[in-house]
Amino acid sequence: MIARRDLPVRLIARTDLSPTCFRLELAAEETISAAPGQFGMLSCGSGYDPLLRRAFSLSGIRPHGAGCRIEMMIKEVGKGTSALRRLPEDTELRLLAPLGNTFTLAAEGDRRLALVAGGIGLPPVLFAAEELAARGVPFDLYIGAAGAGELLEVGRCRAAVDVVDGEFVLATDDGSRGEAGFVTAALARRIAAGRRYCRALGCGPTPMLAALAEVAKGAGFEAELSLEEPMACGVGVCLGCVVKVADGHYAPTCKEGPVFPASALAEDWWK
Amino acid sequence: MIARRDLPVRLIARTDLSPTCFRLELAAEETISAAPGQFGMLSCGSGYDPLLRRAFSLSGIRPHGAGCRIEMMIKEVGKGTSALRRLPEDTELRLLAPLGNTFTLAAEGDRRLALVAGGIGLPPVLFAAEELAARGVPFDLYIGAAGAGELLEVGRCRAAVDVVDGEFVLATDDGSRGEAGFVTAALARRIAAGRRYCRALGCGPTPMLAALAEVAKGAGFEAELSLEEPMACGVGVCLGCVVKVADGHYAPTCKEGPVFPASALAEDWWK
Amino acid sequence: MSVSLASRVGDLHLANPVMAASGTFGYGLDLDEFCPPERLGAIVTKGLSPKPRVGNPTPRIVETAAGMINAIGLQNIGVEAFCAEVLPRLRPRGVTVAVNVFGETMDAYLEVIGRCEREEGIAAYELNVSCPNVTAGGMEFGHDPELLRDLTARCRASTSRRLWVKLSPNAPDLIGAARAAVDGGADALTLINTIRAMAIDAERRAPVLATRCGGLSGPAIKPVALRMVWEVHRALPTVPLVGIGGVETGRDAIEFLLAGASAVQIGTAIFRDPSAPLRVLAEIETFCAGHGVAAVSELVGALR
Amino acid sequence: MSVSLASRVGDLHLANPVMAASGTFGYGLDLDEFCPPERLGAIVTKGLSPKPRVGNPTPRIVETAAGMINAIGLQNIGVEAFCAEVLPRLRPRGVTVAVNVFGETMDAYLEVIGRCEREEGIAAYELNVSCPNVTAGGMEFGHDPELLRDLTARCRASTSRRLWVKLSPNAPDLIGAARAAVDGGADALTLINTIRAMAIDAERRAPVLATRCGGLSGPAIKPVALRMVWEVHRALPTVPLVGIGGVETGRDAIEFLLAGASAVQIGTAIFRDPSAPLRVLAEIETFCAGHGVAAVSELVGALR
Ligand SMILES: Cc1cc2nc3c(=O)[nH]c(=O)nc-3n(C[C@H](O)[C@H](O)[C@H](O)COP(=O)(O)OP(=O)(O)OC[C@H]3O[C@@H](n4cnc5c(N)ncnc54)[C@H](O)[C@@H]3O)c2cc1C
Ligand SMILES: Cc1cc2nc3c(=O)[nH]c(=O)nc-3n(C[C@H](O)[C@H](O)[C@H](O)COP(=O)(O)OP(=O)(O)OC[C@H]3O[C@@H](n4cnc5c(N)ncnc54)[C@H](O)[C@@H]3O)c2cc1C
Ligand SMILES: Cc1cc2nc3c(=O)[nH]c(=O)nc-3n(C[C@H](O)[C@H](O)[C@H](O)COP(=O)(O)O)c2cc1C
Ligand SMILES: Cc1cc2nc3c(=O)[nH]c(=O)nc-3n(C[C@H](O)[C@H](O)[C@H](O)COP(=O)(O)O)c2cc1C
Ligand code: FES
Ligand code: FES
Repeated sequence: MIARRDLPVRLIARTDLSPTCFRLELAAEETISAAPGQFGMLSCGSGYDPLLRRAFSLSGIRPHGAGCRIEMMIKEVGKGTSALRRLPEDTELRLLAPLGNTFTLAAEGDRRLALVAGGIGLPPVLFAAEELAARGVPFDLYIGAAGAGELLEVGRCRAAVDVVDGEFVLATDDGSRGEAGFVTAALARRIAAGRRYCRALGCGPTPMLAALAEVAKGAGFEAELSLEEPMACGVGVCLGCVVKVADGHYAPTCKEGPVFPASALAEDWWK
Repeated sequence: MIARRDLPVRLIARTDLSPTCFRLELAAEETISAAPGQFGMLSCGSGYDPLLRRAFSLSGIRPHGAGCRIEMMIKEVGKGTSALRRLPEDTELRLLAPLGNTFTLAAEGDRRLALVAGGIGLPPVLFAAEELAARGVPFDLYIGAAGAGELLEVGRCRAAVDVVDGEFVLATDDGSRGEAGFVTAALARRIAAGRRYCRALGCGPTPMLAALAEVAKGAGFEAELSLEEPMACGVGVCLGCVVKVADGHYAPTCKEGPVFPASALAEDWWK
Repeated sequence: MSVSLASRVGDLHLANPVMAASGTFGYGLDLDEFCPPERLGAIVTKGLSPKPRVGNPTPRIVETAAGMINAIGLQNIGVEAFCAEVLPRLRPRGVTVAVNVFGETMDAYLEVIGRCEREEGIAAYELNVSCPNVTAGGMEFGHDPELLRDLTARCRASTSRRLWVKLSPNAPDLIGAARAAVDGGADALTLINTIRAMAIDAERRAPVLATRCGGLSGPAIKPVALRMVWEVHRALPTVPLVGIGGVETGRDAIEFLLAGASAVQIGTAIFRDPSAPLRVLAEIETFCAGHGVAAVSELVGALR
Repeated sequence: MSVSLASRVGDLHLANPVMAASGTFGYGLDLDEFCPPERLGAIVTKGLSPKPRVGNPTPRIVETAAGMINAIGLQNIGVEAFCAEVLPRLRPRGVTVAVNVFGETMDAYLEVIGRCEREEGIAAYELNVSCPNVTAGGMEFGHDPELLRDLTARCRASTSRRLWVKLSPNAPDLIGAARAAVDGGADALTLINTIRAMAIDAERRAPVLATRCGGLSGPAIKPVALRMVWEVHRALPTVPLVGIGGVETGRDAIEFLLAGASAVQIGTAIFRDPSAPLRVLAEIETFCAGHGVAAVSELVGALR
């Protein structure tokens, strides 16, 4: 496991990606290395309200001076995320990272990987896509959103897919861009049309992940799902973030996850 | 009483006045009029920590577009004031103002007013000084601080005194600038030397106010003291900010004060 | 979509479910320019005693994380001044007034109620029973079910107006206290009062407050207040409840309604925002409109 | 100025007064890279039961204003796994270990202690009595003084190690519970455990937590915890206390010491900052150095 650190970070850039989502770039003095699927626990300011750090997937890490620049993509949904959207540049924050496990990035034989992201589930998937592109591992990328306006980083997505000549599939619930309907349906259609995958890597709303697991199961390949459970500590000690696994136990998703093969989860994990 | 308002204000400027103190300028859409001694309850950001607004004296109000520019001087001493020191410009805050009563600005006969400020007690005193200067009412101005570095707005103070040919007396506890020792001692020396005042207007740490009351009493004139009690509401309903008055009752300083003639307070008001 | 805000606390019909809490809104007119009392479901006066009370020495308040502790000591103008000077100004405004009553003896409670009985324009009495009974060794009325039933019964006998009992979260047995108040004849229960708490000044090595301990209020206590409202509602589903404790937003208020409260009171929030009760009311209306709730009353006790 | 951090809880000598609280630090080594357990006065394990426990369904946690509510359901690896796999790794590190024990029957408590008695390297047992006693109709052990005295006495008889009883703030009679634990043979009392609380999701019109209610912790409860520590210290001045509840800073810790605690535990703060216990310790040292306090022990119960 890559060593966890509690990094002092400085907010160096914030860029709007959609009406509700923005990209955050954090500069750290020291370098950390992380893999797609891993996340960090970010403080949202001083004071005791909000009290807890917030969990965000890492969407990329680049060298920056002697240290590194850590990138996240965040959707404003409440207290913490709206505070993050308003903090002035150069604000000092703490980031506990890298945390959790990672997606399996290898493909098998001639089968490609299916990368599937719904809404703000994109960050770890995009990180995976750019990593796969760099390694030349073939994949198709499916990204979905409620509407065209909420599709994030389309350019970067396409660029990554193009490197490996994969297919880039866009889907919106309201059909305002790409294929109409859920992104998992778009995946199902291609599978029905005979496309074969070795594995799916997915992140998004729970219903989407449940649907992805169904589709993958039906087509006989594994789906690795990046889960989002409410977290207090992010480091395995509070046992608040658990998910029910196949043997009926509750596993801390911050430590044994956030990525789980669908087959390792209990039937009713998403209920 | 000038009508109280709960004003949406925008932080338009912040200027350091000393290592610990800064000036805050707030822009309001509507105009309010306030007199020296009055204060406002300022929110310190969103979230419930800090929970309560903070009380700050108004040190000046100027027209600003269709509304006004409200000036305060603040010392960073804890949660709320440090939040205020870090908020980005253009942050929207709420200011409940003007609150409380005012100093008596008239002089009597040929006797001058003695304006006395200790440390961050300057804001209402400076407001009074500039107002008196504008009206041509004679006064001397005594300002004290722990050290030279904590003397605030010396230039503005001198300018105001000069208008009425008053004396400007600086005192520092460590003698690093002006007369060495407490500002009230500097006042006492002048009185001992025969100077006469009709009234003292003072604001500063409680021990300084108690000393000022003593000096004034000894010299036979009234001292109007601007008190600082912890406040929750600022508008007279919580009864948290009370001070013991002469008849033994507890008076809400936010409403019946913050300015009290020393003679109206209980002997042990400062204990 | 238009939303009906009409609410009922027992047989008391209210224009809306939002009240200003005792001790945080003066006597009803103190914050008139920010929050006209007639626009609220009701206002609850600062606690009234037979004679004026000077209250506790200072410091009386201290801020804590998302809360504050107060030890005001029930400073108030006394029931006579309220009836003679304040009530006559509230009456023509059509304000629904609940008088918060306390005393250090049962007779003191009865004295306050007795004086109010001579006046028109009082909708209910709210008994603050978080007060030490000097004649019973300082045990708080609200802490001893026997005592509480007794007190309530005697107050009940002295008036035909609505009688609310305000429960203390510090009582050893919350449900027992609730039952005792109802047995004694309470028409409704208000909960919760402040939670006994303490702040210490490490510099002075002394308690911050002159009285050492005080009562904790504000958002910090909301989760405890919600739990207590829910517990009492489950135990006594037919008893009307008025929920209070850390309500700052319309959403907070709706949480209390869902837990079983027929109305809510706004306390400490008023210190942050003098028009908080009106804001909360507007937010309740917006929430209902946005969630297809035609009448707030539908929400009372609707927790799944 | 050099400050002595040495502390004592009864006859247990500690290098310093800061412990990691049960349920917030795993079994002692989970946060090793952030907070090496041997650098703390002591660590308290997650609550251990005779057999492993799966815990409650989800959601288990929810954030509140300056606090959080948890209903983990005491998920743990069981005493056997702790003794076989964890303790052997703690022992050589010289960690002062307090084992937090709970059960749904008295025998369960005794079973956990019995298994631990076969192991070296345990300094104390901390009984979590905020647990429903299934054989006594689900009444929590900590809520009934009789039951608590009994439980403590039976545990006392089963070990010569130090026995701490962790008091519940929800007990009807805090002082009574404290007395009962001491009468039963407790060497020290830990307080407070979480305060029973509830969060409601207005959207779903349902409780947020799967178990509906849970325990409130964090800065929000500090004023209540301080008050309780102070009250118990006043009632039982000779009984060693371990203070806990919302400690986030060295200053918070010092407030608990002044109120009468011999040491403090850090819980929820660890979730915000995995090295919180070490930070608190450093801040205590700085405070003492800056205030001419030669030994932290001087501060215990030094409230004016
Ligand atoms: C492993 C992991 C990776 C994540 N990656 C991203 C990401 O890359 N981008 C992004 O925008 N969001 C991500 N999330 C979700 C993100 O953590 C929440 O949106 C955020 O915590 C909301 O905080 P808030 O204060 O704005 O919302 P509030 O609703 O005010 O938060 C209240 C509480 O609920 C918790 N909470 C609310 N929503 C979620 C959620 N969806 N998942 C977990 N906890 C939640 C918060 O942490 C907080 O404790 C991730 C979550 C997890 C567990
Ligand atoms: C009428 C009035 C006028 C004031 N004018 C000024 C001014 O012009 N400039 C300035 O810098 N300060 C002024 N103060 C003091 C100012 O209100 C406090 O310094 C400020 O509230 C500290 O907040 P904090 O969160 O930074 O400190 P903290 O210590 O974290 O505050 C904790 C709590 O104590 C209260 N508190 C702390 N110190 C004081 C104090 N001295 N007086 C009242 N309450 C306090 C806070 O309001 C808060 O509720 C004034 C106070 C009053 C009552
Ligand atoms: C400053 C202050 C004064 C109070 N005075 C009274 C009172 O006189 N009578 C009473 O029954 N409750 C009194 N309370 C309690 C409140 O009415 C309310 O029950 C409590 O504060 C919790 O609600 P909140 O969190 O919304 O403030 C007072 C509370 C505060 C903060
Ligand atoms: C997630 C979580 C799990 C806990 N588990 C236990 C436990 O197993 N045994 C126990 O005695 N206390 C447990 N507690 C209570 C804490 O030890 C502590 O008493 C309480 O949280 C108050 O302290 P704090 O505010 O510093 O967190 C737990 C608390 C939390 C937040
Ligand atoms: S978030 Fe605490 S165990 Fe996972
Ligand atoms: S601050 Fe509330 S009465 Fe003065």
